[in-house]
Amino acid sequence: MPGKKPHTLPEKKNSYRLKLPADSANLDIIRKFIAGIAENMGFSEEDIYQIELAVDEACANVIKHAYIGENTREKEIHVRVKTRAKKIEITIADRGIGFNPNSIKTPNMEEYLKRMKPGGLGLHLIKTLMDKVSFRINPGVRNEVKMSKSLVK
Amino acid sequence: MPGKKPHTLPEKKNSYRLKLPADSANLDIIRKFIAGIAENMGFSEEDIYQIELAVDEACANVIKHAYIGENTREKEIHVRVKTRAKKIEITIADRGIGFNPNSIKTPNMEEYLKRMKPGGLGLHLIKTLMDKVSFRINPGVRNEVKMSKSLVK
Amino acid sequence: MANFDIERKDNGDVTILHANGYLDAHTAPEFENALSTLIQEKRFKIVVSLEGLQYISSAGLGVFMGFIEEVRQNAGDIKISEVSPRVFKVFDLLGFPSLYEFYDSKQAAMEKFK
Amino acid sequence: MANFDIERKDNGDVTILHANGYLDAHTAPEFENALSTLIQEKRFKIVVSLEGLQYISSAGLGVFMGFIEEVRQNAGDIKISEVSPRVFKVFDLLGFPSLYEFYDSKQAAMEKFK
Ligand SMILES: Nc1ncnc2c1ncn2[C@@H]1O[C@H](COP(=O)(O)OP(=O)(O)O)[C@@H](O)[C@H]1O
Ligand SMILES: Nc1ncnc2c1ncn2[C@@H]1O[C@H](COP(=O)(O)OP(=O)(O)O)[C@@H](O)[C@H]1O
Repeated sequence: MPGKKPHTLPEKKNSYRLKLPADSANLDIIRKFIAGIAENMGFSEEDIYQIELAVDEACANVIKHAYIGENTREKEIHVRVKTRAKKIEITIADRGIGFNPNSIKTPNMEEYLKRMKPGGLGLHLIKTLMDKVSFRINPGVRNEVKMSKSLVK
Repeated sequence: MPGKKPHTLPEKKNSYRLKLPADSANLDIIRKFIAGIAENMGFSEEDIYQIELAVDEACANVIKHAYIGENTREKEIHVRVKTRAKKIEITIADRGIGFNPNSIKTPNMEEYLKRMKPGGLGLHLIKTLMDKVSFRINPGVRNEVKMSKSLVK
Repeated sequence: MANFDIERKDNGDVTILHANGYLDAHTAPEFENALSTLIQEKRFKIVVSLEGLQYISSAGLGVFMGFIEEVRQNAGDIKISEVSPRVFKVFDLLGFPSLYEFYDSKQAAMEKFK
Repeated sequence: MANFDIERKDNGDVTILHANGYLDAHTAPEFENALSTLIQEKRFKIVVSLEGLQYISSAGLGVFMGFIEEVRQNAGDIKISEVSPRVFKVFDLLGFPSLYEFYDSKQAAMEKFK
């Protein structure tokens, strides 16, 4: 039948969720959580380090930028991880002010280093370290950075 | 005013939630999650070890007992942690078959050791390691083991 | 996944099992297999060195309980050596020291089988 | 909370800062304070040994960026030594080797200030 997907065994899918206060003291907890899942999936140490770093950057952004000027709402980071046999997909979400991912251009590193000023590296690192990165912004409701990486054995 | 609570500064309260598949491979992830929170609160290494163990026992019970004969429902463990300045309160919950905590009597260790058979130690350990333990059973909906420990500095 | 492994060393009719890492409900079956293999080989004089064990839960304690009867019925024993204070505490809380012998060294434990 | 600490050793007019553990958005302020103190003391010849550093995020890289201009304007430099391959990779991904000198040993880095 044309267009019919090949019949394959169902992939093992799993889902993990973590919600915690948007506080930099919790970055370590988030990294360990992610590292544990990636380790169980069989990612290499090198890959685990890179996944931890990408997630750290996205969470550090939530802590630093998402809840500026907000005092009423609970300042939380939501981490959702979906695993398949060969792929990890991680979503970092907040309910803060949001941002326009398209307006944030990839820093020209040469320019950047000439300016010698800190900042603006997080999203660039995430895009460099992960296979795929996408955004869904809904200020005050849910702002998501979704990233995935495949396991190449 | 009689019965009025003394006026105190608001305590720093935080809440953490973790949901993940009821699979023994995840016990390690849960322990690290709990250890991270307890460490940030300032618990001693000894206390952290005991809190990790109590939580491990409750989660191992969910994995071993809660979803027996269930194939439809998602087999998940829910971990909720509430922290105050000097107290950690952890709730382990499942949506499985439930159990009657009152019918499970504390094993007489002497008897137990004489029988030389494994099992039945988990709840006993939890009660021994934590300051306070309580249950709320609602089979198929939500079965909770709630435990807390105070930080004595 | 907790990291855990078992190393086995035979010394005459005594076998030493080194259990390293985290012994929980996930890794207990590995420890169980190691003991089970010894029983099948009729090697009943067993020293379990816990020098490298960083963590134990009741699932790990259960493994000890699951074999002790058969081992003793065959004139053997499971003796435990070099357990760290924090791991010993778990054994102790559950009264295991009244059923199992604990030693500071593998040598001392092996001696007892002489 | 990531564990992180800074040790400082003065050697003549060169200061070595050993950064150990996890350098992330939570611990970066500690590293920032250490560098800031040096600047206040007008000690601009700085070697940062990353031998004990297990992790760095962009918040850590940012600290290096925040001081390099002032340090160089004062005839000093921040040189980096003994960085592990995985931590170096993060510096490398962002092109830092074109701005900072990396050395295999503290000695080699200190020599360059002579
Ligand atoms: N979760 C978020 N909420 C609000 N703004 C964000 C969020 N994540 C990123 N941003 C915006 O994107 C910008 C770029 O982020 P990043 O590349 O990590 O650099 P930096 O955090 O150092 O500014 C931030 O300065 C901020 O304006
Ligand atoms: N989450 C749970 N769901 C269903 N039954 C449970 C749960 N937790 C504990 N139980 C019941 O309580 C009993 C005692 O548990 P425990 O003391 O940990 O010993 P063990 O798990 O070794 O039997 C279990 O055998 C089981 O019947």
